[in-house]
Amino acid sequence: MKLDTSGFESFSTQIEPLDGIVGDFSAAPAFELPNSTDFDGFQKEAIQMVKPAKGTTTLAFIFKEGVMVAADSRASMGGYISSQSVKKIIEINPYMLGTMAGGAADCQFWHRNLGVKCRLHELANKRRISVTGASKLLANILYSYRGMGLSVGTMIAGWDETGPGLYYVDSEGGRLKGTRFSVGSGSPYAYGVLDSGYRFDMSIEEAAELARRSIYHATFRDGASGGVASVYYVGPNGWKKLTGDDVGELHYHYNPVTPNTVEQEMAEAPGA
Amino acid sequence: MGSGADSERTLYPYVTGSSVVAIKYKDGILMAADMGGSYGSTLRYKSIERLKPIGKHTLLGASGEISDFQEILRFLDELILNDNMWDDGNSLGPKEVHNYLTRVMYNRRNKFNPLWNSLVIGGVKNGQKYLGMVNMIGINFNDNHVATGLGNHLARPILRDEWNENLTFEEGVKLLEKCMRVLLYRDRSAVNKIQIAKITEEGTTVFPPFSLKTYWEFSAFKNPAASAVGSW
Amino acid sequence: MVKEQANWSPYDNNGGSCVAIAGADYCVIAADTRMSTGYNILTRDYSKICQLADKCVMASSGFQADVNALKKNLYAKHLIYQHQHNKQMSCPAMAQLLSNTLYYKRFFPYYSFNVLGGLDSEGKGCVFTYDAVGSYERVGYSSQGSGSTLIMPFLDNQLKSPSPLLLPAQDAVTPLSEVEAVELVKTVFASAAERDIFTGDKLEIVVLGASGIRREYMDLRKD
Amino acid sequence: MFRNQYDTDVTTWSPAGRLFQVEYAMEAVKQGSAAIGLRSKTHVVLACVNKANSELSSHQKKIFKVDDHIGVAIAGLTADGRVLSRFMRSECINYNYTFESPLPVGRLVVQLADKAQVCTQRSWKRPYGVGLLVAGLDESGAHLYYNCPSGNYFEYQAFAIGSRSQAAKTYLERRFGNFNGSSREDLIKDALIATRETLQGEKLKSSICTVAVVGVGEPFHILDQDTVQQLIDAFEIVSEEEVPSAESQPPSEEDAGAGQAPPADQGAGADQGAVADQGAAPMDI
Repeated sequence: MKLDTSGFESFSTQIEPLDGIVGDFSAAPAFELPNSTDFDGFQKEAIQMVKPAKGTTTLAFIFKEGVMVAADSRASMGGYISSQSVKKIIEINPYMLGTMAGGAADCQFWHRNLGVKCRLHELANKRRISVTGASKLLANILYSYRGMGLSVGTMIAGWDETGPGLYYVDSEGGRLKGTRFSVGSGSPYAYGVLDSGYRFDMSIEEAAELARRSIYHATFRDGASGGVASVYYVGPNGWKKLTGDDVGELHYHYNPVTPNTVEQEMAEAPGA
Repeated sequence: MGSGADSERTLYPYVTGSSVVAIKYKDGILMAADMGGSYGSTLRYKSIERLKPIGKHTLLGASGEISDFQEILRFLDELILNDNMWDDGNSLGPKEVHNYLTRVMYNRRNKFNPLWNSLVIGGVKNGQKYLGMVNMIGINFNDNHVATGLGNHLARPILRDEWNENLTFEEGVKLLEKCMRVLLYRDRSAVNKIQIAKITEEGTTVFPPFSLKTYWEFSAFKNPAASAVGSW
Repeated sequence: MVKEQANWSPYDNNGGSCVAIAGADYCVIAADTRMSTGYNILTRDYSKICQLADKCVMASSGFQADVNALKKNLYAKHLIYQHQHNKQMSCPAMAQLLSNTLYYKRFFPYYSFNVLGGLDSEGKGCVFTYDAVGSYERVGYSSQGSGSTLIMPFLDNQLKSPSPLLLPAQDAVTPLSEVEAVELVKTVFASAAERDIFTGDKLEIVVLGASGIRREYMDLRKD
Repeated sequence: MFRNQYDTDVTTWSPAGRLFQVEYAMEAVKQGSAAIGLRSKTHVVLACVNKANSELSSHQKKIFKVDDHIGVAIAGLTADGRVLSRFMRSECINYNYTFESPLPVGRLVVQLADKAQVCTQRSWKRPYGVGLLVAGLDESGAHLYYNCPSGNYFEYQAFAIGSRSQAAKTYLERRFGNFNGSSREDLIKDALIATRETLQGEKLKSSICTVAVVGVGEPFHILDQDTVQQLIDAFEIVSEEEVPSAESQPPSEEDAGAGQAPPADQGAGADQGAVADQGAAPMDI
């Protein structure tokens, strides 16, 4: 145990508790850590209290023409739907997209951060960063915060000098290259549709429809997914948003209400 | 962070003071507090002054951990000394002191090393009456009347009922006495040795301690369980 | 000696509800003025609304000490911005700054729930809504705080506009006039005060329009 | 190369008890274009002459807002002035953060002076080459201070620094008796006339001067160019009659005006200094 003798000094030029009170506003911001004896416990409690927005279905796959990326737009805090209009597909630059699953703030912040890093790479090297490189940058950052409670499950999809690229990156430090991913609470449902309908040599129209249908089925069965199903396509000329449909309306698109055919008219019973 | 760090922090209070009640009145601020210091449920000290003048324009009342309060007084002493040293016609008023204390309290909570107090800050400067409070985690606000601890439950309903802007000094003292009497009856850690302090444009006066007249013969006091069927 | 309180929490919830509605050329930001802790009302007249820039107003509920620190932080940053750029920060810029400020406390969050309302560079009303660690979104209307679960469904019912994510895009401006928006805000707070114990006492409404800023007050239930 | 053997670094004393490097820094102030400040009971006005470095360039900003209640006008190295005003801004923001009230002007000035003083006592440092007129308002009233590279600071009713400031000082000295009761408008008018004095016959135009005001109920702000031009137009005729001698002031007076500023107390070793016009030095170090 250390005795605090600082109070015994007869004169200090600066009144003790004054330092540290004012923030250094002109300095670059830094992450402040709680001075708690139990960081994990505190983190758990804090997360309990602030209930960051989460709950998602996102997917992306590579096919003949490029990469198709799709997501729903719901954010929930516990049981409460905190938004139905979240932009879960983040436009990192005209050739690269990132998807959001997990903590909304974590994804938003680090994707924005990744956007800055990609732009700097572009300025320094006179060429766009590869999808491989970008996903590695993100994975390295997330890995450096491993164990601190970040919650990110993302796909980095884009077109670079090697053609279409797709990586899955998460806050546990994982990074996978692949041709077909789905992330989020609704992913099992999305995978079901996606895996059964996927062919490499689909046309763009077929692929977009598959993506949209997968998201729709996920929102149909997963309570934490919903809102609008957005579908993006990344090709040699960059990304383009193809569709954005309210899943409520999609339901009737896929399950048209047909007037019941009358099987038998009620008729007067023939006289017995 | 091991247990060594824990022993350098206030994790729970040792010697505590109970409620402080304060109101604005016609000429300034009136504050009341008893002089008890509890060690857990033991009334360990009976002459603890919890109302202190700070500089020329401010009066500070504290409930909670007494040692932390004394540390706060040391900070303020230095702050006021420093302010006086400039001798330039500027001085810290109650608003500045309140804000400073809010920063100190909030900063200590940020360091997970709180000062275990609720502080009441009252004062008058340039004809402006000021009354506010701040607690151990930095919650702060101003109001026409404030009370800490159990006072929040027991005294403030009375104040909300009976307080008005133009109370005279006598009426104000009477109102505070009423609050303190209710607290004395219902707060187990309150003692019947009470201080009242006032601050006006002229300055601060902390009046000598006195006792309230009490009446313990209410039938509810004598037989509290009479009407509560099924209780002890 | 017996521990009087085994431990303490650096957080508290002081309650309160905030609402913001964006219109074509105005923005309405409103919040109640009650501040409570548990079942205790600390004060009945505490403003949760603060003007951060000429055309940017924030309403926040949650833990008052954190909200206060957040406000002061933004205010200081805005002062520096003014010194450096010789102009007021725009509302979308402030929105991004608020998001970053919240996120930099990701591991020791500000327990604050904010809505930011104002006018964008074209003079259109804008509302930004946040979670405690900084994820944010531009919307047409929003509600935060203890009564948000009561208020938000009502606003959805009255104001729901086509999602900005729809393709082809559909016009998504709140169809109300300024007067109607203020009336709607009064109604939702009167309703929230009926069923949320942390909302009440008084309603403070700030209206930002092309002509400037205006404040209105309305009494709410005090029980 | 060297003017004498005692000026190779700031910390070396001359036998006459002077620090030449510090005095050179004060020379830099004199070479900057003029800045003027004057105050009444309730208002302080700052004015300065904008001198463009070349015809192709714009002039540099010489008046800075520090906070709503404080502003500065500088003469000398603008770069140093910018750094110091950033320091002052951050002090104000920090004070406001802890106390939610404005930092008293006098206290800021002392902090600023202390910062300058450090540079006069460290061999590896260079004194700031800038003089600052600090205008501000606090509980104890309106204030005008002059901060010198030496770490000295003085409070004034009215003062001028920078090139040809002597002419302005002469004008101000003649009139400062009335300033305390002056209205805001009169104060601005006197500031403009004093500014014109430093121009040596060049016509006063809003394009070559900046005026800023702080006062009771009026946060520190720089007047826009149109407003200044209107004021100049309004005052010009009157001022011609009022101060007929002002225009004809010979430039040689500048050197002769030694000791006119209140604290200007000529050092005994003035002659040893190689600088040309110590006479205009506002103060001893």
